[in-house]
Amino acid sequence: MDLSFSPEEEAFRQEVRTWIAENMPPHLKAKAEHAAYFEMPEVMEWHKLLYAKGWVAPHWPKEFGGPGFSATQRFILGEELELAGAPPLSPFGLVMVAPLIMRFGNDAQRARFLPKILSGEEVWCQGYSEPNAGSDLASLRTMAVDAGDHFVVTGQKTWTTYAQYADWIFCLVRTSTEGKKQQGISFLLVEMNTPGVEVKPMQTLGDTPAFCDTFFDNAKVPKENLLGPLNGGWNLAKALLGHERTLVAAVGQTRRNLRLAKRLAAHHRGADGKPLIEDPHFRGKLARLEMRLRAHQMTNYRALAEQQKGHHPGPESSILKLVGSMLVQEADELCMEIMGQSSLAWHDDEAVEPFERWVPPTFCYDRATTIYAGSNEIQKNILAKLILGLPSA
Amino acid sequence: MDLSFSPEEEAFRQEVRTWIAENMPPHLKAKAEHAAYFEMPEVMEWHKLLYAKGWVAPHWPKEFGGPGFSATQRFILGEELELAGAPPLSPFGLVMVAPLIMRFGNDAQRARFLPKILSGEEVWCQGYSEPNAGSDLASLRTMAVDAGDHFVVTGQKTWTTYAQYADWIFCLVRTSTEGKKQQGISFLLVEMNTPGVEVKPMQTLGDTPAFCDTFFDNAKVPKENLLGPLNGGWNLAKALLGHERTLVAAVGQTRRNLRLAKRLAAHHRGADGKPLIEDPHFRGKLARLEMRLRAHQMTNYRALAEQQKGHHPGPESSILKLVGSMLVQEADELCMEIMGQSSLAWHDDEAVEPFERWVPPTFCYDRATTIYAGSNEIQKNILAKLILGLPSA
Amino acid sequence: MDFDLSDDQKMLAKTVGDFGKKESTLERFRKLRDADGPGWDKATWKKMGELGWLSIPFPEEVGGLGGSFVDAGIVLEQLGKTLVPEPYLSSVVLGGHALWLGGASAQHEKFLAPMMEGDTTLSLAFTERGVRFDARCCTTTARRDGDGWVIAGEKSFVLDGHSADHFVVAAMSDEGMQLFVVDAADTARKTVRLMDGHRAAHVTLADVRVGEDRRLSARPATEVLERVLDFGAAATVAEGLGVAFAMLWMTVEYLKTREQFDVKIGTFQALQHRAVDMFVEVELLKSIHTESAVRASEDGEERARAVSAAKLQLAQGGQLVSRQAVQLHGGVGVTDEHDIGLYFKRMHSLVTLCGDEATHVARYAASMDAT
Amino acid sequence: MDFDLSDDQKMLAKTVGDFGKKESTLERFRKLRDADGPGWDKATWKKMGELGWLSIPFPEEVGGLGGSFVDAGIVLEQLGKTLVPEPYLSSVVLGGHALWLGGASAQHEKFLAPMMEGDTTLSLAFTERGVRFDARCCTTTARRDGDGWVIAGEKSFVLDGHSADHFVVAAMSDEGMQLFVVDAADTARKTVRLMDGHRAAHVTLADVRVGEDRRLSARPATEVLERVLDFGAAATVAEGLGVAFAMLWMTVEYLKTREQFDVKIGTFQALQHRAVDMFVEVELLKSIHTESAVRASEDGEERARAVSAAKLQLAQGGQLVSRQAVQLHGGVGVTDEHDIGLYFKRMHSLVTLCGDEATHVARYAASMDAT
Repeated sequence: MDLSFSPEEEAFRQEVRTWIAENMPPHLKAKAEHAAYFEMPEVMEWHKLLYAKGWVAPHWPKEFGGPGFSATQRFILGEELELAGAPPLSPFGLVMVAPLIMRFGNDAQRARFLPKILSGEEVWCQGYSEPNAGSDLASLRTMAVDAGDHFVVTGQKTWTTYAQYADWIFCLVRTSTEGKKQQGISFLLVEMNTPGVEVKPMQTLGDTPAFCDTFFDNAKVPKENLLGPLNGGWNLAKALLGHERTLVAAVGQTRRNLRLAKRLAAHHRGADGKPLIEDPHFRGKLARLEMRLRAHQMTNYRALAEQQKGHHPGPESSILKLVGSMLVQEADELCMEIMGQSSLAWHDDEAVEPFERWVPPTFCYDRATTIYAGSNEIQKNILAKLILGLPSA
Repeated sequence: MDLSFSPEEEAFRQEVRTWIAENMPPHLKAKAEHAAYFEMPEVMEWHKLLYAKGWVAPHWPKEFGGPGFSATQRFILGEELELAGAPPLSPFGLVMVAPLIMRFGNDAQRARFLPKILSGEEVWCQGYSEPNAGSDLASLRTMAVDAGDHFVVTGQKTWTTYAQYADWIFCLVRTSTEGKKQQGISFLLVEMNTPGVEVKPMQTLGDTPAFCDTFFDNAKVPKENLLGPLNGGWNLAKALLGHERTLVAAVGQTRRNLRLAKRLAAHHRGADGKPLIEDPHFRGKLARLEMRLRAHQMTNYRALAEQQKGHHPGPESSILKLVGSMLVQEADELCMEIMGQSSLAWHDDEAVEPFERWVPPTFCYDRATTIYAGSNEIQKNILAKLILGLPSA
Repeated sequence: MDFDLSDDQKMLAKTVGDFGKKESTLERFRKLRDADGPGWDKATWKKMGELGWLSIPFPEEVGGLGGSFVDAGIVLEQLGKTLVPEPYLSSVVLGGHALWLGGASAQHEKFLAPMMEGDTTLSLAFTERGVRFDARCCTTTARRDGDGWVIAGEKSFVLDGHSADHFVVAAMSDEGMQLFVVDAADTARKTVRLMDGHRAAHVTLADVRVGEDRRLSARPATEVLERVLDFGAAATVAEGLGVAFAMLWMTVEYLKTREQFDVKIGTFQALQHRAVDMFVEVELLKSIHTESAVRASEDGEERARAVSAAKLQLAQGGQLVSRQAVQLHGGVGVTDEHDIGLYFKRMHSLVTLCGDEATHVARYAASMDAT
Repeated sequence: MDFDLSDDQKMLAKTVGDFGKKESTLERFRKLRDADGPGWDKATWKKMGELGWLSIPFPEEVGGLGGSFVDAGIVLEQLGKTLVPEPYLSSVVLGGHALWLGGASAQHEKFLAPMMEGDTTLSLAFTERGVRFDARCCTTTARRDGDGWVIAGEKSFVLDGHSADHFVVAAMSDEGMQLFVVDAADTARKTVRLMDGHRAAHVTLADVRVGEDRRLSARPATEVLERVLDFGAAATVAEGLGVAFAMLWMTVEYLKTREQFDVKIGTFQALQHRAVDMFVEVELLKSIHTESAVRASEDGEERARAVSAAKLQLAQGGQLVSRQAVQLHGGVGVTDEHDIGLYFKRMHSLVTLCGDEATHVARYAASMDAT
C-alpha cells in the first residue's frame, strides 16, 4: 500500500501547474480567480489551447489523438485544471459521444467526427431527457421515422445544455414502438443547422443560459448518422451513463470552493471584529468540510487505483457522484453563510468584492448537482439493487 | 391568541409541584434525582400514592373515577410528573386497555376490570406484536379457537413489556382466517395465571428486564373475556394506536434530559480546565437542542389546545411521536458525548458520579423510542397517506 | 392557552391570502422582478394602506389600527405564499417600528402616518459593509452642529432603500448611538439587485444636516434597534412560514402529478418520506412562529429566546423544505422558468436577514439558563 | 498510488477473519462478556502471539515481525467484525507502542517481548477522572527518590487494566511528563465493567517505588504519548471499520429476509435508501481509514490531520451506520438477545476512545491551513 504519487507523477503535476500558469490567458485567469462563470466562447478558446498542447483529451487512446496518459496522469491533469479554476471543457463531445463513436461507430463515422471533436472545430450537445422522460429516460417519445435514406425526426429534447452553441447533437430517439420501451431506441447524430431543428435557451436558477430545449419538427437526418445498430441505442446510453458518474466526484471543485470559503472567512468579520476564520464555530465548520472532503478524496483515489489496473468503474462509482454532489452543495452553503448579508447580492460587482460576486449564482446553480447525471435518488436505487442486492418491489 | 396559562392553571401547577415534593417517598426521589430506572414494584407504589390522591387517571371520565380534569390540567400534571422524574406509570391498564373497556366493554366487564386498574390492584400488559407481526400487526397468528364457553389460545406474543409483573394481558388474537387478514381478529383479555400461559423475560439493550415473550399453549379463556365483537378486534386496535401516539411527545422527558445534559456539562471539564458548559461548541449544542425542543413543545401545546376544544387527535399527532422520539435520542447522545470516557461505564456506581450512572443504559434503551408505538417509518407512511394525500404504490 | 386566531384575524388572513392569489400572483412578482422599475408598485402599496394592512400593528395613539405584531405576522405569512414584493418587511416592520418606538408624536404624524396610509415607504438604514448582523457596530457618525446634527457614513444592503422616501439611520455620536429620520433626497443611493428579486440600496450620507426634530429620542436608540431587529427577525419567520408552506404543497402537488416509470413519483416511498420530513419542519416552524410573533412585543429575555429559536427553525427547517422542494422537482426545479426556485431564493434571504443561524444560536446560548 | 494489500497482508486478513468466524464468534464474545472472568482468555492471547499478530507491527530490532501499523490495522479490522474481545487495542497498540517508542532495548526485552509472545498484556494508564481526552492534563506525580522514583496518583478507565501484567503510567515530575513501567501487582486496582462488554480498571498508585530502569526515556514522554494516541485513534478507526462493515451486511441480510406486509422489507425504497446511506458511510470510512493507518507511522502534521479526519468519519459515518442498523432491525434490534446491539455498544466505545469527535475536530481546526 502506498498513498504517495511517484516522483514521475509529481514531476508531471509540476509540469501541468507551470503550463497552466504560463498559458492561461489573463482574462481567463481573472475569471478563474473569482470563480466566475465562463461563457462558451471562453470555454472553446481554452479547449483549443489544450488541444495545441495535446492535453485536451487525456482519456482518448493514442490512435485517435490521445496523449497516452496513465489513469493517474489523467487524474492529476484534471485535478490541477480544476484547482486552477480553468474553464471546464464541454464534456459532450470529448467525454460523452467520442468514446461511443470509437466503440460503436464505423470507420467513416470515426474519421468524420473524432478529429473535429478533438480540435474543437465542432461543438456537441446532448439530446437525452424529454419533458416526460427524465429519471425514466426510456420513456422518451422523440420519433425518428424511416424515410428510405434518412430518418424524419420529430419531438422535444430538454436539458440540452449549451445547445445554442452546438454544431451537433447526439440524441436518443424512438425508432420502434414494439416490445419493451428500451428496445425501440436508437442513437442518432444530428447536425444542429438541419432545417426543423430549433433551440430555445432557458435560464438556470443561477441566471446562466446553460439549459435549452431543443425542438425537432420533421428534421431530416441521413441514415449514415445512425450510431450503432438500429433499435440498439439503449446499450449505448447505458455505456455512457457509467462514464458520466465518474465525472462528478468534483474533488477539485470542492477543494476550490473550500479555498474560497476560507478566503471569505478571512474577509468577513464577526461582531467581535475578528475574521470569521478565527471564530470557533466557523473554523469548526470549515474544518469539518475539509475533513469530510479528505475522505471523499481518498475514495476517489481508490477508484483511480482500480482504473489504473484496467478495471472499468462499476456501480460503486455512484458513491463518487452522491458524496461529491453533496460536498459541492455544502461548500456553497458555507460560503453563503460566511458572506452574511452580502450573500443576498445578485450579479453585482460593486455591492460585494469581485471574488464574492459569483458565490450566490453558483450556490443556486449547484442545486443541480444532486439532480443531473442521474439524480441522487436514482444513484441510490442503483446501489441498493446492484451492490447491496436488495430485492425489487 | 394567548400562550400563557391562566392563573387557575398556574395555581394547579403549583399545587401539583408541592404535592409531589411532599409526597414522593425519599427512595423514589433519590432515584428520580439520578434519572434511574424504576423497578415495577416502585412504579406500583407510586401508582397507589397517586390513586389515593385521585390523580392516577387524569384522563378518565368522572363516572369511572377520573378527577374531571381539563386537557390543560392533564397536560400540566403530566409535565410536572415528568419534570420531577417520578416513576412513569405503566400505561397498559390506565391509558391503553381501560379506555377500550369503557368504550367497547359491557357493564359486567367495566365493573370487573376498571376499579382494579384504577387502584393498581391488578397490573396489565399488552399482547400485540408477534415475532412475524411487528409493523405489520394484522399478520398475527396467535389463534383463539372457539370451544363452547371458552376459547383455546395458542401462539406467541412478543414485546409484552413487563409481562412478568402483570396479572392480566390484553391480546389481539385470530378467531377467523376468512376474508382480509384484519377481519378475523378479536380482542381478548387473558388472566396471566391461566394454565398454559408462560412468560419469558428478555433483557433490553439497556439491560433492563422490560421486554418479555409471552407464550400461549392451549390456554383456556372464558368467552366473557372477549372485548367488543367477535372478529371485530381490529377496530379496537386502531382506536388504541391513535391514543398511543399522543403519549410519546416526551416533552417532559427531553426537558429533564436537557437539564441532565447541562448538569453533566457543568461537571465535566475540557482540556482548558473549564466546564464544558462554558465551551462554545458544547454550549452551542445545548442551546440548539433547547431551541428545537421549544418548537416541539409549542407543537405539543397546539395539539393540547385542540384537545381542549374537544377535538380528537388526528393523524397529524404522528408529528409529536416523530419529533419527540428524535429529540429524546439527541439529548441522550449529547449526554453521552459530554461524559466522554465516563460514558463507557456500565451500571457502575463507583466509576462515575451517581447522577451519571443511568446515562449509558438510557442511551441504549432509548433507541427503542423511534421503534415502539408504531415505528417512525410507519408514522411517516401514515402522514404521507392521510395528511399529504400521496398515492399508494 | 389559546392558539386560535380571532374572527378578525381569520378575516385578515383570508383577505390577504385572497389578494395574493388573485392580485399578486407569482406572475406579477416575476414581471416586477424582471422590469427595470423598483420591483413593486405604488398603487398596490396605496391599496394596502387603504385596507389597513400597513397600520394594523401600530397602536391607535400613533394612528394605527391598534392590532398587534401577531397581525403583522398574519399579513406577512400570507404575503409570503405568493411572494408579494411590496416592502412590508422593510417599511412596516423595520422602518415603521423604529419610528413608532423611537419617535415622538410629531414624528409619528409626519413620517409614520403617511407610510401607514400607503403614501410613502420607510427603510431602516443600519447595516454596514463588512459588519455581520450586529447593529451596534456602526461607523456612521453623527455630531452636533448648532441646534442640529451632521451625519456622515455609508450604509449597505438597506432593504428597499432604493425606493424609500425616508431612512431611519443609525449613527454613532459622542452621546452614544442615535437614530435619525433622513430624507432619501438628501442622500446618494445606488440600487443593489438581490438574488430573491428584491432590491436594496447602498446609501451614502455625505455630511447630511438634519434638525434635532429628526432625532428619534423617545427611547434609547440601542433599545429601539434591539426591539426592532427582534420584530424584524420574527417577521422573517412569519414570511418564511408562508414561503415554506407554499413550497411544501407545491411539491406535494408535483409528486401527485409527475409521472416517471409509468407511475406518479409520489408513490415512491423514499420521496414520500422526504415530503413528510418537509411537512414536519413546516409544522414545527408554524409552532415556533406563533411563539415568536406573540413574544416579539414582550419585554425581557424570553422575547429574544423565542425569536432566536424561531430563526433557528427557519434556518434548519425552512431550508430543509426549500432544498428538498427543489430536489424533488428534479430538473425543472433548477430552471428560472419554474416557480419553485423563486421561493428557494426568497427563503435564503429570510434566513439571512436580521441575523442568521449562527448569530441567533450564539445569542440564545449566551442567555441560556445553565441549569 | 497503490491501495492493494500485499499478498502477505491479504493472507493475514484472511487468517484473522477466519479465526473470528470459526473460533471467536459473537457467541464466544457473549459468553466471556457475561462470565465473571476477565472478559477474554489467555489461551487465545497466547495463540495470537504464536501466530505473530501481536508482534507484527513492531520492527525486527525489538523482536517484532517488522510489519507496519497498516498490518495492525488489518488485524483490528478483522477482529472488529466478530467483536473479538482480546486486548489488542490496549496491549499491542497503546501499551505496546508506548513501550516500543519510549523504551530502550533492555526494556523492550523485558516487557515488550513477552507481550508479543502472548504471555503478558500491557495497559497504558494515562486517563484520569474528570479529564477529557488530553493526556497532558496529569495529576499523577513522580518524584525522584534516591536512584529511583516514587509515583502517586489515580488513573481511571485504564482499558483492560483489570487484567494487565504491567502498566505504562504517565506521571508528572519536576522534569516534565514521564512514562514508567509499573507492575500491576504494585498497584491497587478495581475492575470497571464497560457498556461494550469489555473491562477497564481504576488504578491507584500509592507511592509506588520504581527504579530508574523502569523509566521510558528513549524519547520525550509527551512525544511518545502524542504518537501513541494517534496510533490508538487510528486503531479505533480500523476496528470501527470492521464493526461498521459487519453491521451494514447484517442489516442488509435482515432486510432481505424479514417479511412484513407480505413482502421482504428490503423492497421498501425508504429502507433501501437508508441502507445505501450506510454503505456510502462505510466506503468513506474505508477510504479514510486507509489514509490514517498509513500515515499513523509518519512524522508531521499530516499524520494528525489524517487521523483526526478518520475519527470524524467514525463519529459521523460509523455512528450513522450503528444507529440505522439498530433502527432497521426494529424491535429485535433493541434486545440484548440480538447481536446487532453488541456492535452498537462497541461502536460507541471506539468513537469515544483516544479522543471523541469534538476533540479531533478542534485539533484539526487548530492546525488547518487558513488558505
